[in-house]
Amino acid sequence: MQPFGSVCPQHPGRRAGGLRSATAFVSGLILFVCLALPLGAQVPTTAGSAGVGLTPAGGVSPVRDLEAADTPSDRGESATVRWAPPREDTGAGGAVLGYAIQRAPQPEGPFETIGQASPGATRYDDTHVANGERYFYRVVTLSASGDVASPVAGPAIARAQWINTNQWNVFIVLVLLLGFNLYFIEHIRSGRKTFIRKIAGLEAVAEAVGRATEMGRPILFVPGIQDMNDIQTVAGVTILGHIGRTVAEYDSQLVVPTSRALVMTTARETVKEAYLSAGRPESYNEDNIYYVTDEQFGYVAGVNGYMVRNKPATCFYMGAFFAESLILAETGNSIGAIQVAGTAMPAQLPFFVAACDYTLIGEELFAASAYLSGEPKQLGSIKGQDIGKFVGMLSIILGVSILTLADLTGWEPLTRIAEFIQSFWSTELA
Amino acid sequence: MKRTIPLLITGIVGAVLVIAYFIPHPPFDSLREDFSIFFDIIAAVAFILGGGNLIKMHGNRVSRREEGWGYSLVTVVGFLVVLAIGLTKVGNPDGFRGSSVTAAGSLFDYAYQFVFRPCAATMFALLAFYVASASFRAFRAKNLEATILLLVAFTILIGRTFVGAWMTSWLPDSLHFLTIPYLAEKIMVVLNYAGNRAIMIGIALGIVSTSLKVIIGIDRSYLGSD
Amino acid sequence: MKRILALAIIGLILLVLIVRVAQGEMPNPFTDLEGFGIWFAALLTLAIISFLYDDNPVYKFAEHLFVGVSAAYWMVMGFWSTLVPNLFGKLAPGWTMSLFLSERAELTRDPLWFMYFVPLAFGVLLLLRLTPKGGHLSRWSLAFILGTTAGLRLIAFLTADFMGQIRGTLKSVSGYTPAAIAGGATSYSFETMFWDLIAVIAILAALSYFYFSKEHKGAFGRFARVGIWVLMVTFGAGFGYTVMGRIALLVGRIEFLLVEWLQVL
Amino acid sequence: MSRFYRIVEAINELDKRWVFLVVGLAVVTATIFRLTFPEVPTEMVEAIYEKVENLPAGSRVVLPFDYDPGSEPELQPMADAFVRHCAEKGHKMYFIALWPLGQSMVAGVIDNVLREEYPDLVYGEDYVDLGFKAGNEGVIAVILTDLKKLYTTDSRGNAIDRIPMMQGISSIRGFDLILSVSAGYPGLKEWVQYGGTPGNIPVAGGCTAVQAPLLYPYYPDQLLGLMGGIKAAAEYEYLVMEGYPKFKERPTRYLTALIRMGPQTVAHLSIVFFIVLGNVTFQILRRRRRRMN
Repeated sequence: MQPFGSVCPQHPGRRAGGLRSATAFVSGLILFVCLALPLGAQVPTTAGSAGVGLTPAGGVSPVRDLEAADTPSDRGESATVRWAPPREDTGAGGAVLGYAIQRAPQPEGPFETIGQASPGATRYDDTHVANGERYFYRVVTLSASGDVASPVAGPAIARAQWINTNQWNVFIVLVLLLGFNLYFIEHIRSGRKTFIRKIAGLEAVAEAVGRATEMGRPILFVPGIQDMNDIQTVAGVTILGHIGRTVAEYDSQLVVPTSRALVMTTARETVKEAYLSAGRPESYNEDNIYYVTDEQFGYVAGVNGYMVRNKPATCFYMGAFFAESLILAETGNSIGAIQVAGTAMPAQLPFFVAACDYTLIGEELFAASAYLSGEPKQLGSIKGQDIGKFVGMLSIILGVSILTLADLTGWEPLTRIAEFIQSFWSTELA
Repeated sequence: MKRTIPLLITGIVGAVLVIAYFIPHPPFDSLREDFSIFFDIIAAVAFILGGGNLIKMHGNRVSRREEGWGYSLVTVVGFLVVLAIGLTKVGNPDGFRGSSVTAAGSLFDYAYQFVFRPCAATMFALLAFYVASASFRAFRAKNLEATILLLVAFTILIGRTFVGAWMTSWLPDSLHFLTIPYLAEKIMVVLNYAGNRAIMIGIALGIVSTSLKVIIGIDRSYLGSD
Repeated sequence: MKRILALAIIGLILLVLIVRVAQGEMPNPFTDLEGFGIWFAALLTLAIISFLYDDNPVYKFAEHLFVGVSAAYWMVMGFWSTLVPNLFGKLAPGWTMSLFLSERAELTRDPLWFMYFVPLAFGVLLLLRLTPKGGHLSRWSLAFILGTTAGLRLIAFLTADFMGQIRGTLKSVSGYTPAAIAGGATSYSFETMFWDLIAVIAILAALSYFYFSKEHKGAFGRFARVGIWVLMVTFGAGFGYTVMGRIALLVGRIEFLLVEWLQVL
Repeated sequence: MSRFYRIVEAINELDKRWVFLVVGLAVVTATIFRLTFPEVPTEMVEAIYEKVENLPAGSRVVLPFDYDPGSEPELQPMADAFVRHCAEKGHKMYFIALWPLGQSMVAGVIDNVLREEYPDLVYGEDYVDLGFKAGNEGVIAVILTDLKKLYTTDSRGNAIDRIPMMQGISSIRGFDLILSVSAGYPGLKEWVQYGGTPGNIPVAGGCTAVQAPLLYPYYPDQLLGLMGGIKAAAEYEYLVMEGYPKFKERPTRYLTALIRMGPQTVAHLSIVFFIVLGNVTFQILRRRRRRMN
């Protein structure tokens, strides 16, 4: 490990091509979306003014401004019907009982009912249409005193789109975050210094490994109980690599029971590489990284058994944990081991905090691999995360202030800005 | 060469799955789901590695008569028996091609009901004891942070019983905000929720960075040596 | 002396159990499979609980049996619920149906069925580890898996946790609650305003604790310290709230022993 | 050192096993004597009860059972109460599982509650078990758009097209309620994120006490009600008992959660006792140490 105040010596001779191409890739993406945006839109066809069945019956009116068009930003096979509800629609329990959505291949009919919407609804997605076919729609307002149909709208022709324009905000946030990361990775690689604060749990790693060596006892590493499709496991295994290197240098014994076969395989590759780069490939023993069982509690039973019988001096728990967190940590405590935990499972953090000596909380788990590696390009990503947090905090401060002001003053433009900010951060499909 | 191809695979697969999120057109619309299924398939194939390792490890202990080899024999026999009755669906009411492998009446279900289930549930139940011992040991007012942890845990614990309501019921209505049920609710709904939100935002940023590092190949210790 | 006492107590318990079984008040482990199963499950339950005292041969037996049985259980489940329907069923529906599934399953060929050669290929590459020379090819599978994980999680957490949580925080802290029905009166409450404001400050403080690239000193340091307190409240609350669920699990086991096995309740 | 301090020291460093023994004895005693305490339903629980109660008979309810034997004791009473309430109201129940073992949980409820207590209800007409599919939240996203893509058969191998209550259903869009019982990932949170919110279907449900705080943020906008752990289940049972007095008759069958709250309370109090004890001894010893320095 390297000290952190002075982290950033340039690594000469490393290729910068990967990063450049990544930056190029992101900017290409933006361009692609900007160019393709106008192509995605299809003008909705509004209902003609000369409709059928416009007569109000028994007090309810037909819906207004009926539009039928292809559902935008989807995989096709869906058409969207939108309307403005008549004034009699006062929500559930009012005069309007609901709406029946009717469809026909020609504007003249024959119409058949394909779905219903509840009072207050303004939209219906017909997901039983074929791409390229023409469909005409009308909406019947249902009431106790009789039903009344709207004019016909259409044709709607369903097709699949190439760009999901509903997700433009996600795209912007994605590009921003990736941009921050890539920028700082590049920035720090080029030799600029950055400050990274101490993380107590990581400072303790070398000490904990040293202690085990002195006592002549093994070091236990638990990479969580999830498979490699959980990014926490990926982070855990990466940390294992760094710890493995320290262990190899101290020449102590590292034991890694895993709950998944793929984690076992990946951990073996990682630790083997760590021993190799520490110059001690001969000390690497594949059998110390072994599969127990996929079953959460079977795994815990096995690891607990290992702990009380072999009394490891140091236990690391890095990855995704569920209820077993406290069972492991209490057993570890009872054998007097130094325990360092790290997880991004918010529900398990309280137990690790209570029962372990050090705990990496949430984001610290992901920062750990960069921190332990001491590589400049990895540290850049920590800085990138910080800028992401800064943007998030700024958005919260600005957003909450504007929303509050809009609420207090009731000033229309401010309310609109407030609504825009809310919709910008909202990821629900439109 | 040995490292370039894996790096390319990771980069391409990762980037395509990120971009696929923005493409509703088939086949990209279901690509993210398809790849989740692909992962499950590879993980299922990997069971062969895991199971093989289990048999090898415990089998070696048995054949070398290492200390505790009898227990290893239990593992090997349990594993092989359940594997056999599960793959062949012995005792399944509708036969081999019939209903699901967990159908009631099959030997596999019997092993689940009377071995797997009691063991899993009891292991889980041990937590009741560990929660108590951890509370006793860790919740001590050693410093400010520990005192906050202790007081909050105490309030919530007692607020989960009728005693919480009863202890502060004598307070007048104007001091309602000091009653334990009120405090417990506000701690859970306001502060706990705020803390978890902050943790989740941080985690999301960490995951974005970690994923990016994996995709562009900065983080690659798993690839082993050349 | 202690030993004799312990043996005497165990003997007495056994005697009571035998009498109860003989009188038909408890399931009989020797007459039917169900009775044997309940006895076996009860003994496994006690064996695992005995770990609380210390490691012992009975726990070791239960542990090793559980590991073997559960590993096989998940392997079998992986075969029947993933490999059969999602791999064999996609690549060769007819063959899969005639071999593994009943006629009622009615598998049809997916238009993109050939995509499933991808996981098959990577699965096979993974297994090449078992051969002496194919080790490095298995890294291709790991690379595929890591790429999939990164690509899926990046977007999922960005939308659900980063954007979703920020969106959830964006609320007015004016203390006014909008009218429940159109045209109704808005209501104001100081209490609502107070707690809403506390929530926003708490989130900001906790977020600043996670700031890595700025020294926690001065005003920022004090704010980050408040963040630590918020996290401590979060953890204390999480811990206290969880106890209930854990006790419930223990009660479940005790009820199994008392009701299904001993049949005393 | 005086005798007093020696005792205090011993208590301060008390062996865990004494703690285990006290908690164990407290729970066993309370279980045997079936201690119960009165429950007051909270708003979040009442909202779910009202929703199920006010849906018209024959409404379509998705019941995802995403838990396994590990959390069965905590979640089963809740699941049973949901199913009983839906059956009483005549709702159509669609069981589904995202956890491999969830399927066994569904089978258990069908055998123990529906077949035994409601023999008139017909499989395939009043309730259907769609079974387990791997893919976590991906499954939810898929069945929201095209159910048959994943579910060609139910859990028993019947073709979906031949099940009466699946006629004309191509996705869960338009269903009246998602009533989930979940013990973690994937679970209630995923049903909100990938099912209820995008599909505009009301979501409610129960989870373990651990998960509940993480789900509070979704209430009341995206979750119409939330039940955390056995306490909430007891409150729900209390409401069902008030609405349908026949359930009072066999408390050991119908009111399992209320009965289970007894040991909970006793165990909580014993843990509270240990926390107080630990802090008292800790402060006494700390004072002494300060004095001696």
